[in-house]
Amino acid sequence: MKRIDLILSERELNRVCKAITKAGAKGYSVMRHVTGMSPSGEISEAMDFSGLGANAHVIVFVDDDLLGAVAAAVRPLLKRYGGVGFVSSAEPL
Amino acid sequence: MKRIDLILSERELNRVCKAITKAGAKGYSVMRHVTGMSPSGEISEAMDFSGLGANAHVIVFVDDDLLGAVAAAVRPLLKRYGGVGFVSSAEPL
Amino acid sequence: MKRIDLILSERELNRVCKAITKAGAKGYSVMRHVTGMSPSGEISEAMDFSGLGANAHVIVFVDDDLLGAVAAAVRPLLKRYGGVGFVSSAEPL
Amino acid sequence: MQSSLVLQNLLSAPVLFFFLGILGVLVGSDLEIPSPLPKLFSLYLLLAIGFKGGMELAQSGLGPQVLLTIGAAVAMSLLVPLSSFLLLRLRLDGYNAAAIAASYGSISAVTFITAESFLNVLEVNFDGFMVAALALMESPAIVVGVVLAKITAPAEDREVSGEQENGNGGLRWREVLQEAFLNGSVYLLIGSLVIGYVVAAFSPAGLEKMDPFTEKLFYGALCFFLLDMGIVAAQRLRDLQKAGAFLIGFSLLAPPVHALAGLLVSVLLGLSQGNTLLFMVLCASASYIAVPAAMRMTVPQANPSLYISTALGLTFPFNVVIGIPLYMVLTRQFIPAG
Amino acid sequence: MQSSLVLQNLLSAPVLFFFLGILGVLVGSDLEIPSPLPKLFSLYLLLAIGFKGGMELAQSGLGPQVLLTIGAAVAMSLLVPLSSFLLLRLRLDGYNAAAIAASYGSISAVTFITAESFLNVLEVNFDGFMVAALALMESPAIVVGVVLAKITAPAEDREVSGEQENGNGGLRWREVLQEAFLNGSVYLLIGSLVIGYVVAAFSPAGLEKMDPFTEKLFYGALCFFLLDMGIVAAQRLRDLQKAGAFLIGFSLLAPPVHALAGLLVSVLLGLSQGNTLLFMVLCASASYIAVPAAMRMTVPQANPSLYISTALGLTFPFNVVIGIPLYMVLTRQFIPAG
Amino acid sequence: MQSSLVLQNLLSAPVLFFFLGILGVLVGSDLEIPSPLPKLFSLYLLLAIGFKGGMELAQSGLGPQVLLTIGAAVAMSLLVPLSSFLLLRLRLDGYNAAAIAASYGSISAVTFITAESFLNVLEVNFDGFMVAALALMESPAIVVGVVLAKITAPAEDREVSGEQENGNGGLRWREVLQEAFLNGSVYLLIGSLVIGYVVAAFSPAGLEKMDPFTEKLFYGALCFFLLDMGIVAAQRLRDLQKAGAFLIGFSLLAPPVHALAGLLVSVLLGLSQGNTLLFMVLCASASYIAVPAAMRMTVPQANPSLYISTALGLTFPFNVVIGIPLYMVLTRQFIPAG
Ligand SMILES: Nc1ncnc2c1ncn2[C@@H]1O[C@H](COP(=O)(O)O)[C@@H](O)[C@H]1O
Ligand SMILES: Nc1ncnc2c1ncn2[C@@H]1O[C@H](COP(=O)(O)O)[C@@H](O)[C@H]1O
Ligand SMILES: Nc1ncnc2c1ncn2[C@@H]1O[C@H](COP(=O)(O)O)[C@@H](O)[C@H]1O
Ligand code: NA
Ligand code: NA
Ligand code: NA
Repeated sequence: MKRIDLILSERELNRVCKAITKAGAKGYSVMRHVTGMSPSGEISEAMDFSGLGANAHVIVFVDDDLLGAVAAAVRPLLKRYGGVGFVSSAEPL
Repeated sequence: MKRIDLILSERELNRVCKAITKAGAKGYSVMRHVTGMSPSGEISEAMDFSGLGANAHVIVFVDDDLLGAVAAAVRPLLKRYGGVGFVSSAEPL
Repeated sequence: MKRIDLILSERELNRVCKAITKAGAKGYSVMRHVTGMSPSGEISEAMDFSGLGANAHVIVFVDDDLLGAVAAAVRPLLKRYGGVGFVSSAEPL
Repeated sequence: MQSSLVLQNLLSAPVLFFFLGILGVLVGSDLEIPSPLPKLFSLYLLLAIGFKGGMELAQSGLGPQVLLTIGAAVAMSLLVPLSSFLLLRLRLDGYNAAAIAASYGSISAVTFITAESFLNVLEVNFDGFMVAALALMESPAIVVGVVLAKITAPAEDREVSGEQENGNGGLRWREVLQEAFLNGSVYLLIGSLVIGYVVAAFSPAGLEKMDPFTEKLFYGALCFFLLDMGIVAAQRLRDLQKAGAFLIGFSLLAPPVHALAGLLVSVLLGLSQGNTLLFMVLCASASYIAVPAAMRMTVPQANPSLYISTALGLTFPFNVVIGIPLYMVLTRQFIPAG
Repeated sequence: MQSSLVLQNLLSAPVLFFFLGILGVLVGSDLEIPSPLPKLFSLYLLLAIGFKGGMELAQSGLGPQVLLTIGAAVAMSLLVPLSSFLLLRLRLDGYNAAAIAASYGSISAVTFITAESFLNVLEVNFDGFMVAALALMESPAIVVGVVLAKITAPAEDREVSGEQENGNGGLRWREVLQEAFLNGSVYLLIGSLVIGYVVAAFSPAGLEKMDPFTEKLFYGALCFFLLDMGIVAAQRLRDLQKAGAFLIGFSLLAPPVHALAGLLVSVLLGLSQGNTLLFMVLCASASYIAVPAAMRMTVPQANPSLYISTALGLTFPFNVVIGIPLYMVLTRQFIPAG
Repeated sequence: MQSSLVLQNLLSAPVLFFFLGILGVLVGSDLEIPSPLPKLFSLYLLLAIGFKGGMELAQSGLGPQVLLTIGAAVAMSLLVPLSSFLLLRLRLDGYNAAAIAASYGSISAVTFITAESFLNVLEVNFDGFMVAALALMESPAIVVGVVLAKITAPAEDREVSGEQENGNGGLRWREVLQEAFLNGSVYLLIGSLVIGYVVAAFSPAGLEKMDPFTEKLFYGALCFFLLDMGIVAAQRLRDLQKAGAFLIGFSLLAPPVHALAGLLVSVLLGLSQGNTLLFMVLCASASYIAVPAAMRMTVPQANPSLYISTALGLTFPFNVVIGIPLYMVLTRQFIPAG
């Protein structure tokens, strides 16, 4: 199995979650209020009251053969709005 | 070493943490307010006021030989109450 | 690529983030309000109002050749203030 | 007169904010009250209502009518889940029937509070001991629900669930009682009730100092919380397709039927108009806080989206919007004005 | 007299707490108001200001001056971004110019609230319908901003952004309007305004019960929120080095210029002193909540740190600290006292 | 008379809610006030107490008795940690002794607030400048603690800690002073004090508008916060087994001993009954907010569970429940009524 870690702005969370589901993943988990740093700057919770918010961390565990579909669905969103994605190996407990 | 990721309802968190400790793990970390989706439906923070709450994400780093014990302790709880668990490889920094 | 997971007290978060940046990592993500257990005791959110706070979980994805630098920068801080760090393999999505 | 009461309720600030929340979800606004802010308001409302109830209980004392009313309330919280269970069992398995029955046997504090505000605006009096009835009706239905689930469980299930974690069935009971009587909201409500009683009895100087917090702020905070409840209830409405016509019918007919039973009891007890309305609301409302949390732990085989979506998505809005003025119309019909 | 007004503003509790927040960041205090607590205060302020505005609107009615004023306000929220865009385009690309122009065409509710508090302390009257103007000025600038960004987009970009997600340009518009008119703060403000109106018109007994929450608590809650705004604004100041001298100049000169335009309109409309000050503040202030959120979704090519840091780091403090009393001085010069 | 004061305190709303929190943990209720809600209440209490103190300070002025009292308070916050350190060093290493000593030299704002509420209920007057004493006693003990830790550190440790992060010892001092004087709670308290002073002196119209927020709401908010403090303190009690009999004894005997020292100073200064009680409480209480946060940064070798569990799990409940009325009994013995 694969574990996909996506980190992106909370604002785009809905889109990304929909894309993941549409690509066929059976589940995912979301942590909000994630802050962070990247070449494009620092993201803090300071603007949370504005709804501009911080980042979210999405974890998706998928079978190997689904990785391609999820990647294809998510990549253009990350490219358009920013955010990063990484894949590692994992096994069910 | 192994990294175990558990995602389950906040309500069962205490039981799971106790089981992990009893199985001999020396530490774990918990993130609450995790939302997510699975074949059994979507979990949002909307019910937070009821204490029914959202999910929690538990991370346990254990030596390879402890994996079996932790898995044996946690699996029945995930089966009874729901939740998922995955294992990957990791090394101390 | 490598994925580095650091779990440490929120109080030292700034230092650790600075160290990570100085070591050359291009980005990282932070989840706060993490609770946990380790041989040195249990960390709950109960003291949050004091600013002593709970733990934070820092995730850094770096190229293999940067791992050494980040590890060297972070290790003394973990040693001085407490906290744990683990490394696993990952690939960009 | 009837329609004017319904209208008056519909045009009150709390109900309007409730609609604002529902509408927000329907039109796709991204308005949300992020966690844990809703918890702040629910803790506040429980603390305030408990404190005020205890305070008034100290003033009215524990006379025979008070004890009779409270006893009748507890009896209703045992009878309602039993009769509901028999009905629900026609279409649902034992676990789900038991869990839903438990919800309807227990109460919704926010519905009760909204009814109190409604009475306040109408300037109809009611007594502090009704809060004691509220507090004591939360838990018994949970115990009934667990017992029903146990009794109807298939034999092999009973074995397993007895074994699995405790090695014996005894420990399991501790957990049920713990969930029933010590869950956060029951505990805070009863605790605040006792504190209100004690403060009123022994250091009345403190009452006045609490007043701005527990009394003055109350109506506005209720509005704020109902805004959130509207958002949450509307989100729950989506789950209802899973529930099916039978459950939808149940969640809309059970409230007025249980309210009528409550009216009957109130007439027998000779309650005042205000207390009768509150008694009816207690019978008619269903729990979406304490009971779901307890059922999830003790009857995990039941599907939470069934008991939450009916109690929160239909029964709660029904009571708040139509039920309360409707029950008031009936109350005025059968109970002479104080 | 002029300097005394400025001083009086500087020494008022809200502005002092704003400074306390700024100073905390400058001296390196770790004081912070953790998320989502600031959201609680911002939701509260919107609910309270909307409710009070609606209530007063019900009392004053919707006469010709009310409608004219509201119409003029909406017109300003279309003109200000257009003129700002032309100016900003001299140095910035189309995306950033459009996003910044949208911020300055829209409004800052907190600046407006601070101006209201200032008037209250001076005991100068103003009307509830100004809140309606506030509510209706939030959104139009967003639409203007998106249109400007589309028009000036390089041809190839237009293709791509049209294609990418929706397959056509039509759906995109739904998103823009959704962001403009249904984002949480606009929705809550307008909703509370309507509720305040309805309650005042149909169940006035509820007004008094809301008063402790929406009126009495207001000033203190504003102080608390401005403390946080000070912290956030100071943190934003750091981003300003990226903005450059041109943008810094713009963010400090735009407010008084737009305020003067507002003064001109107020004179023509024959507004009272209090309403004139509020009108000037609406024109002078820039949005750092609704607009940035909408721009991030609809014009992702613009750099958020540019439009947020100018509106929040410079324009907001300028208006709160110097602008409001300055505009009052001008108001007194040109508008006869009521 | 003695026992009646103790009873009166035990039966007051704030102390009863504190017990409710403790009891909740003991009986295993899952009642919790999720983070960051407790922070909202602690920020609110600091802001309100600071503002009110500053306001009253402006009214009373900065006469010789005010300055003498504040000077004596600061002196106590230097002496208490020194004497405590000498005692604690008998059984503990230098780091832990220094950190615990710093806690007891500093103060607990909530204990102080509870004492103020107690005086209010008794209708005994006290002065606003005592809040200034409170504010100025928070920090010095931190500096003393760090100096003591440095002095008693083994030679090799001193080297390392000097080197490790800064390359020299100078920067380290900046950090200590930063933590001592600019940590969030000290900063907010002093800032609000200054603001209260300035507003009272220059724009008194603002005082009345702040009153519902800072004054009326205060008692209820304190009750809510003490509910949470009860939960937290009870959870800390579990850590006490690690502390051992010596530390447990210290945490229960230090408060009355330090209070007696405070009484002596009060008699010498000729303070009123109300001020004396507050002075005693300042000396007797121990910090579980500012100091632990600072020690964690500057003396990381000390074990936080030792200084937090004693200050919060034992000393705080002791003072709130028994200490305050006990000190009042002593005050009445030695200080003539105003
Ligand atoms: N190398 C990295 N490791 C961990 N998180 C990252 C990394 N790069 C970016 N992020 C996270 O992804 C967010 C969005 O990244 P970006 O779109 O590149 O600004 C950042 O705010 C970080 O929270
Ligand atoms: N494939 C998955 N990847 C990531 N998280 C998952 C996955 N499946 C389930 N989860 C999480 O685990 C929670 C409980 O799962 P379940 O018990 O299957 O409903 C869900 O609400 C998700 O947050
Ligand atoms: N084996 C582990 N697996 C996951 N998290 C851990 C582990 N050990 C420690 N932690 C986390 O790291 C924090 C600090 O660890 P320590 O400095 O050892 O007290 C703990 O409070 C836990 O949240
Ligand atoms: Na019921
Ligand atoms: Na504007
Ligand atoms: Na002290």
